[in-house]
Amino acid sequence: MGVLEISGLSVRFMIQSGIIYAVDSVDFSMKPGESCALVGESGCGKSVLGMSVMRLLPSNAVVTGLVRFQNSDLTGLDEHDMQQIRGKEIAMIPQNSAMALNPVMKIGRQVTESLILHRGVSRKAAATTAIHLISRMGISDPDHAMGRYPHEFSGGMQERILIALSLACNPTLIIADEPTAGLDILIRNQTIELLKEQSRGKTLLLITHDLGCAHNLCSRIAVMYAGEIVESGPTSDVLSLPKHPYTLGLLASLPSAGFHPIPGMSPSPAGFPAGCRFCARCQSATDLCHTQHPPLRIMGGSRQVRCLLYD
Amino acid sequence: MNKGVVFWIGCFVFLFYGAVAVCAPILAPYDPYAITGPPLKHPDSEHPLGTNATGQDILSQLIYGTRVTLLVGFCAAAISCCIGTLLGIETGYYGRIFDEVVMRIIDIVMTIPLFPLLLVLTLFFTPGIFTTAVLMGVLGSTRGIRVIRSQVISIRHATFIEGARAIGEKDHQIMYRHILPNILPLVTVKFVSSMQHYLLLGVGLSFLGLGDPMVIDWGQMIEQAYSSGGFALGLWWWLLPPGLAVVGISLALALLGYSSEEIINPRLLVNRL
Amino acid sequence: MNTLGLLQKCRTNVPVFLFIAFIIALCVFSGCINEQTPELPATHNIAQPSGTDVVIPVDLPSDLISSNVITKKKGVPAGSMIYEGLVTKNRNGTYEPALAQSWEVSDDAKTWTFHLIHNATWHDGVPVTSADVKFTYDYLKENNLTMGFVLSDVSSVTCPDDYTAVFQLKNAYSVWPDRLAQSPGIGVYPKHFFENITDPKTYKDTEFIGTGPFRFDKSEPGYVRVARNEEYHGEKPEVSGVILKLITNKDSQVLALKNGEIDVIRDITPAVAENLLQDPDIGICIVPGTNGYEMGLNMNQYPTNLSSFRQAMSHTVDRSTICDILGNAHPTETTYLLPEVAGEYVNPAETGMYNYNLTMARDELLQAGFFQDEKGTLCGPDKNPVELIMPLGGKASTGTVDEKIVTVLRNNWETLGITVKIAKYDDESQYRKAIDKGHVFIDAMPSILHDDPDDLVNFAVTPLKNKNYYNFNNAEFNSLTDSVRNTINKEERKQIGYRMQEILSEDIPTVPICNIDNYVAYRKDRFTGWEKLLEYSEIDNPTVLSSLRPVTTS
Amino acid sequence: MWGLYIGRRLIYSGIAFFISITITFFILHLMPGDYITNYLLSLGTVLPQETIDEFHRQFGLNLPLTDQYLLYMENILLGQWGYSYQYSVPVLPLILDKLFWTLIILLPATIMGILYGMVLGAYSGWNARSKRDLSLFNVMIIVRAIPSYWWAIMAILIFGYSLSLFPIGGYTSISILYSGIDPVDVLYHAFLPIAVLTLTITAGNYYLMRNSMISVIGEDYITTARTKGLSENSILWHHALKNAMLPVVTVAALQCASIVTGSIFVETVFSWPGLGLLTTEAIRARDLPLLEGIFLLDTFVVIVANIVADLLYPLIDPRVRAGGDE
Repeated sequence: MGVLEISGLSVRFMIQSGIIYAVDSVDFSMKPGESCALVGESGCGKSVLGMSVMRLLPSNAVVTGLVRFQNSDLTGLDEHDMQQIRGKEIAMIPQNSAMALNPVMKIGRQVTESLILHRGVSRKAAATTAIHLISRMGISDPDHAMGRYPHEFSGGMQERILIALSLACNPTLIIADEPTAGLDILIRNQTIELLKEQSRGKTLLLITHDLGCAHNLCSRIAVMYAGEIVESGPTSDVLSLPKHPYTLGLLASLPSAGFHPIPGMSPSPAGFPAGCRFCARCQSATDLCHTQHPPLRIMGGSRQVRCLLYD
Repeated sequence: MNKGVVFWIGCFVFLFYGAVAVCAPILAPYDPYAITGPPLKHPDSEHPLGTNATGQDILSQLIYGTRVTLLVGFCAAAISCCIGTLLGIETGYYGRIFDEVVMRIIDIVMTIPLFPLLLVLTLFFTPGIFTTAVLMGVLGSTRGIRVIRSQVISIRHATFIEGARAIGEKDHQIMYRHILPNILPLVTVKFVSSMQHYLLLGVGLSFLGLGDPMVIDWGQMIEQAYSSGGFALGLWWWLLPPGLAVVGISLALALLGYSSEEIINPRLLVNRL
Repeated sequence: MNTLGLLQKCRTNVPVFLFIAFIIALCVFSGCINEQTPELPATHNIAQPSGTDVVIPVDLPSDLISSNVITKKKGVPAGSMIYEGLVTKNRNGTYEPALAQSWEVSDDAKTWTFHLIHNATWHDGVPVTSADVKFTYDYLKENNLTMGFVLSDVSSVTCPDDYTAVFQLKNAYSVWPDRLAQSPGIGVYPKHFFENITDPKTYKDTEFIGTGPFRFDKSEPGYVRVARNEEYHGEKPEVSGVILKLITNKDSQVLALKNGEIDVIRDITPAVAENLLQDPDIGICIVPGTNGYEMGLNMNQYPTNLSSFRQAMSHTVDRSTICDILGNAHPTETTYLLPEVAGEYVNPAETGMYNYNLTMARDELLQAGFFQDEKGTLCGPDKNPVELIMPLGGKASTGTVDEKIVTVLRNNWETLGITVKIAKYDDESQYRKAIDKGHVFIDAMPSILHDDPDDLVNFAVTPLKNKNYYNFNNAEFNSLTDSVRNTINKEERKQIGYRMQEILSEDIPTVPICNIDNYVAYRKDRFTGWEKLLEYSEIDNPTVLSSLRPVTTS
Repeated sequence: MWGLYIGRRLIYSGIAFFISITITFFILHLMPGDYITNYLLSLGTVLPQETIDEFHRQFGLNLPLTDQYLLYMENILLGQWGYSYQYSVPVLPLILDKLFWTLIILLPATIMGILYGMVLGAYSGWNARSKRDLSLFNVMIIVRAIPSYWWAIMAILIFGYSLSLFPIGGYTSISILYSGIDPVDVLYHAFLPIAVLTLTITAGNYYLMRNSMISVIGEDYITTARTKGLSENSILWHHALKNAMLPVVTVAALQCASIVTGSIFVETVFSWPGLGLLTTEAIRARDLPLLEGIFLLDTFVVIVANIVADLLYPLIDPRVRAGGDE
């Protein structure tokens, strides 16, 4: 029985110029303790997927499909019940940016906030927990750090604090949205290590465009392209012998592999072509690819691919 | 959404006033200066808005008043925007000493109470349309300079600017070919909103009796009606028309300003979470 | 643009439209209300003055009271309820005793002897003696207080006894009491009070000890009260006191009168007066000819320096239209004295010679070498279009009467092809400079100042002032002004006056336009006896106020 | 660091202060027309030149301008603001008296205006584009588009006269002469002016606050707060509000600065003889010492307000505190 089961999830944005198909009938599930990566280039809808699990999409987003978390359907919950789950059951490590932490609020307060809210503990108790938490994140002089403001910390430190406050209530599911974005290589590796040890035993959904990061953290990987999952399976298998041309392309575009970027652009989410959404950029595309939209087919070794080449 | 419609309403009303101002001679039933009836005549078929204490037709005065009132607002806004943009770009682009000097001067000017100063200076150079417009424009330009400057600073190091510099374009080419187009939307919005501001200020000045005696404007009409106890005695047609006219144009400009600000600053159109 | 958005828009705009509608409705509604309900609105929330105090509005904070009256106009008989002078003068041109009961003049009109009344006391009980009169003169002179200029003709004051003061003048002055009584006149100040005040300019007076029918009571923010002087030597006022209330704009003053917050208001337009009359409790008193308006011509500037041009201009003043517009004006037909007040001094030969006749004016212009070009613009002998500069401002601009006059003149002159330029000056001295550079100006004369040939000095060039506003300088006229000063015999003065008027009518430095009645509205449900206004046009005149009788309400 | 920052601010302000009063001094003294000429002319008489000269001598107006300036500066440093020509009383007490009356209407109006402006602005910014927001916003646009003098005139005519709910002007009712000053009565007279001023000030702040709140909503830390499961209200109160207030604070400070002459129109219409009316009167009468006094005070207030803003800002925004005054 999975912790998180997403079935037929679609997210559409209503904007003046029309409709944006951000996520298109995605099926996806995670077992307890499993760590899974959602990779794909920016704009492929992976972050939206994460946000739709948190139910934090803008008002003009229309969500259809099911998101079941521990057998309760999140899409059905009202805002108040959802607030009970956010931060407590499902935590999110937001994309790191200068503004991810409230610039005019002391770190301590920001970390303890959710503790006080969800655990109903006193400020004092919360503070001690928070200090412990922060020190676990490897921040020197934690109790001093509690009284300081975000701008007094480096990017890496801020990221650690973000991780800390998401782990505060020791949630079942952690959604990490681009935790390593905008960090230099050294800090990046440290952060990944930190995440690895902190998320041990928890269910981790990692949203990233960084295959390396995914490789280090996750046992399973799902590649998204243009709003749908095009390939998924155990990380090692997928990365060692990718099946979908897009995955191939991604790997080829890595610096280590000689940096051969995929030609062309991903189609506009305002209206996808009838056939395979990747065929425009696909070397091995046949005429059929342009007309027929490939289904996600199960392969051996718990792998799934959405490509007509494997018919 | 709401924005577009509001914008067009604003535009329409503003253009309407503009048209009235331009076609005043055609529209006005009488010469606004000529005495065309008995003083303080009730509105009737020949004087749709009655006459004032001198026996001049109020409708005609209202129509001609549109010219001056709009003109003052427009000139003042134009002047202050030109100064603002020019100095704003120069200071923002060059920075350093020049910037420092200008900014300090502005700081000092801003410590002088502007409205009394405006009154004093208007009397200093005897009251007149253009005196008023220029004074308001110059004194009011300080804020504009700051806004534009900060905008310029924010894009000064943008890649396309650096690029232009890299291919060796002259400073002034960069300023007016590359930077100006980028801040133009901001300037236009500033222009609209400051036009509203100056228009009201101008009317206010002539309401305080600092109007140009050679012309008719709404402020003086209000002042006349008000200072001679007109309204108290139910001579409403004397005071209301100019007042409502002022409110109308100011409202139109306000709508125009806000909606166009939303257009250039999409941040104001957030989607609620 | 989806239907959702449309719906939203419609809903959101409803309150806005309602709001606008509401505002406009209120405006119009209030307008109509005012229009239809002349009866005064409920005044339950307005505190009525207790006792029988008269409440008078003042326009400016500085008019309320000035802390050192002795340096100010407020301290002179014309403007003060607290202080008195030796004599006062009413609009019939007759002098009335104040602190002096009688006076005589030497034949050379240089020595003036005043006999003071015996029972006058200062507000603090000290009796008034001639020493106070002498002191006042010396004090003003020593400290060169602003008001001292009134006594600039005096060489010395002597006190033969306690109740006689003798003014010795530098040169003859046949209407010297006039100088003491008005425009602005000069008060008498208590010696025992001021002699130990060394710095009157900055001294802050709080007692205001005078001799007048009212004594200073108290001054509160926005109000000043003077109480009846129980020991007054003359006729004691019947009102218990007078309250000055500061209301800075006319509209509010009118409203205040209707609400019964104030008892009287002056300088209202006939239209306003007419409307106020609908209120049964409000009466109107029309004080005839308080202000005379003239069209002054600058004789130093082309074209107004040409007597032919001035001649022509004198026929371009459409008095009847002007008077129709003003509503409270009468055409002035004489050269320059004002008939009602100047009485027999007016030269009958000179009346009615400035009749309005544009064709006549045009002909005279053509004779003088002016012509109209194809566009109808009037060009001078020098072939250049005629343009007249007309400064506005100064005294005349009170109540914007001059603006109305100018509007009419402008229309007339433009039919002659003359272009008119108008510039407005809020500042008296600026205005005076401007009229020296301009061509035409409208000036207003309080007619009470112009009831004697002596006042024609305004047109003369004297040692005292080397120029007048008209730049009119006529040797004979100047000498006549001297002789009118020296002459005491009324008949002779009259003849000199006639001659002076002839000269004026030939040279035309100015064209009389009209003189204006002052409409005063008062609440007749509170006081009667406002008729005295006809003699002393001002509502704050002590004589007027002390003659008021409270209406006894059951 | 912190002390240095304050020190620099103070010194700099001092310099700015003296430069600006110098400018005003010269403008005022070069203004055409002078008091005594006007006054004597207003007496309707021909004035002998020596009277004028004497006056000029008394007030040192015969000296060359530079000497007058030096004298003026000296006097200011000695705290002597001179005597008003019109009122011939010391300028400072006169101004302070009028200031008191102006503050009676302007202080409550400014405070309430800023308060309401912020609250409403925050509210409708937080609910941006909702129906309530939009209608509030449009109403505020209208309120702001109507000039204060028009509001004032309408208020007098409707509530003062037609409905006679409120007095039509002045500080107090006449009872002050008999029963002394009565705060309730003053408040009753001040109500309409305060209302009108509040209305206009509110609209201005509302607009600012709304914009800044809207831009705050877009920030990442709001999302972060949401991921913690905070309720909308606690996000608004603990995270959004403080950030949104930052830009408004400076403006608010400057509004307090305009306090001195901010109410000229309202005072004129409501015949509320405060500093605004005093100013216009002094300008017309060319009462130089009084004018200088008013400008001096006003400039001083503006500068103080600026300093206060500069000192206040770091307290609410830690980033500035660290960065000094850059």
